[in-house]
Amino acid sequence: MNTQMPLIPHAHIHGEPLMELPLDLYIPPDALELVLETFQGPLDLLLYLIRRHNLDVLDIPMAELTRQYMTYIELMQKNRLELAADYLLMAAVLIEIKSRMLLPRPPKIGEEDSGEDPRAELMRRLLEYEQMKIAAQKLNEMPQAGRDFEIVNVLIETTVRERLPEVSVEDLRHAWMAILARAKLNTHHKVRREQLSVREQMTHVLRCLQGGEYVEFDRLFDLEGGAPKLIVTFIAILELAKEYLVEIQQSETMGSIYVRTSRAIEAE
Amino acid sequence: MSEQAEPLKQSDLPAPAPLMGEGGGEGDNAHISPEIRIDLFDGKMDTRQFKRVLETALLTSSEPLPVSELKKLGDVSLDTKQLEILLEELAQDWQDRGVELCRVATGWRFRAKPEMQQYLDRLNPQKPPRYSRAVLETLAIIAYHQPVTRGDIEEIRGVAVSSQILKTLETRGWVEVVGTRDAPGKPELFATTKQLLDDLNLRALQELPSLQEIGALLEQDASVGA
Amino acid sequence: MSEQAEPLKQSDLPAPAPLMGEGGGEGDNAHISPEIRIDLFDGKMDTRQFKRVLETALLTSSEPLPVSELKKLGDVSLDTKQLEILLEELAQDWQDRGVELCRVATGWRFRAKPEMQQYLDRLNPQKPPRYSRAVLETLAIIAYHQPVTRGDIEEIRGVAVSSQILKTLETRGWVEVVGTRDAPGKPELFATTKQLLDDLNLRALQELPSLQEIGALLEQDASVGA
Repeated sequence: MNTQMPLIPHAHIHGEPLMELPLDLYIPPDALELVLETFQGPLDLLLYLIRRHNLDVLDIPMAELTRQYMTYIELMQKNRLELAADYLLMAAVLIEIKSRMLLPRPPKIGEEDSGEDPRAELMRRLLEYEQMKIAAQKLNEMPQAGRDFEIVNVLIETTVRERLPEVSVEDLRHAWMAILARAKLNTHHKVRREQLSVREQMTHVLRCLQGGEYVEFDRLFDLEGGAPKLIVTFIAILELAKEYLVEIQQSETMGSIYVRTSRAIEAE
Repeated sequence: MSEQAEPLKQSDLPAPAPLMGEGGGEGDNAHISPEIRIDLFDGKMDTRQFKRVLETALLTSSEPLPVSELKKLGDVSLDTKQLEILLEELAQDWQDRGVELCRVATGWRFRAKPEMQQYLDRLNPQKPPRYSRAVLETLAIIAYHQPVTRGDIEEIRGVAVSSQILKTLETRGWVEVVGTRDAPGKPELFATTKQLLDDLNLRALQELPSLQEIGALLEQDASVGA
Repeated sequence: MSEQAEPLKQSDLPAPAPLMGEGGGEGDNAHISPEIRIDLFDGKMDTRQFKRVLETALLTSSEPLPVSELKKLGDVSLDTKQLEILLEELAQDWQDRGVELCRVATGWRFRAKPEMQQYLDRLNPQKPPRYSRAVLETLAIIAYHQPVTRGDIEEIRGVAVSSQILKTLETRGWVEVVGTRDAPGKPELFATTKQLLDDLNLRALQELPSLQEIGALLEQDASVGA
């Protein structure tokens, strides 16, 4: 192919004539989409062009690079591929740099960018991007958990003995104080302060009567418990009767007294 | 431990694995039966390397590995019996460690020995759960006012008492129905149980802080607060 | 108690652990420094047992365990240095196996050696998805330039960075928002996590390939290309 080319340089790079057309410039249109996907953006495309054509990042031939870049852009546009705005923006940047390089440098007027290479910013960005591009590759080459090595994973059979909440006497005291505190706020509600032992005994008596049968009055008393216990039990039975929780019967004077729950009466 | 992988379900009973080898447990494959060594040793992977691969696969798998799967690890094909001999050897190599190799219904797996649990628990001490205020107040009311109906509790607390609260206390065995009140709807009467006393380490309800005492404390609080 | 799994052999109690065992496998604690042995050996748990517990905890933990956690495993208190000596010994005990003990960013953990992967892949041929170049470049920029805003990343890459890319990295737990920059719009600042380091089996960010190294490659590339 080369041999059929006229020996007229296509371009001059660094004063060297470029005799060869970049062979990889032609891309079949249907592959363009792929090409677009391959590049991560205009910087990536520029880097590719630079590396592909052995251009020097630190001394970019702007005319050549711009031409190559524009060829891609035009190709893509011709094929109606939707180009990200970033690509078009880069085209503008390249053209601007190129034109600034063509202009004779204005004599220093104390401008901030006077004397600076118009390509400097582009070169900095290209190098920075390339560095990250390589860093990304290197990161990807590092062994990754789950992909390149496995984490050890030995079972522990946590014998899930279910943890039940603990309650202390203190907790109950606090709960009760909270109730009292609230009760004080609405004074019409009266919270009785009673002998707990009576309450407990009421429950005990109710349990004894749970069968629904009549139970002999005497048998509700625990003779071992001493006098206080007997009194408490007696008060408890009275209290239960007052609350209509039990029914007390005596069929004849001095006869046995029987007690049963109101529920048992209901069942009859 | 934290959110340990996925829970593994193993539905069935294990096949008791016969023990092989004399259990001296020195080098990795010191007691491999010679036939297997020869079978495997065709230049690709020797038994020592194969056992190393087996061990690694079993240590890294979150599920038990069936023998059929484990066979895939070898470069040469092994029959089930050969593989099981190697697995049993491996189990034996591990027998003095805190982790053991077991055969379960769905395959082979490593697991921590139960006796290690006490140490491993030190890494993630769980805070015991707490009952809600509603549950505690309900319990207090039942304890101090028993026998009480749900209505009574609601009246004292000033809010509705959900069935869930009573259910919680009943399930815990701290509260039970001891009768019904002779009133419309025959409301159930709740009382506390012996179990509650046991769990609170009390001999009788009277050992609970007396209401008088609490009342006094409250007065104090109120005056301090005022 | 034990539901299904039946250990091949199980001593119910923690083995009384002879001081210098004939050792299963690699001779568990043959090279423990004598001072530590004395320190630990106060009748509660000897070093052999402690190393067994350490090993078990590390084998069963789904996350790397920091030294501060590992200290809780002992009956007696160990200082960091003593513990690290034991961990190094444990690592050494394992060096010929398919699994190795490593120190990573958040602590110590066992992992299968990468060379085992070829075998393990036979069991589970599904590979986690490879990340796109866009994701990897974004990750690299965050790793090397952190903390950075999305704008910074876009500036370096020269293209818009989709939310999806950042989302992917955040979901993986490799990247997180660590604050906002004091600039209009209060852009979020992204940084990499310890999880990333753990997943790459690294202890610190400095263990990533250095930019100098990458820079050198760049020059090389250029000169090779030229």
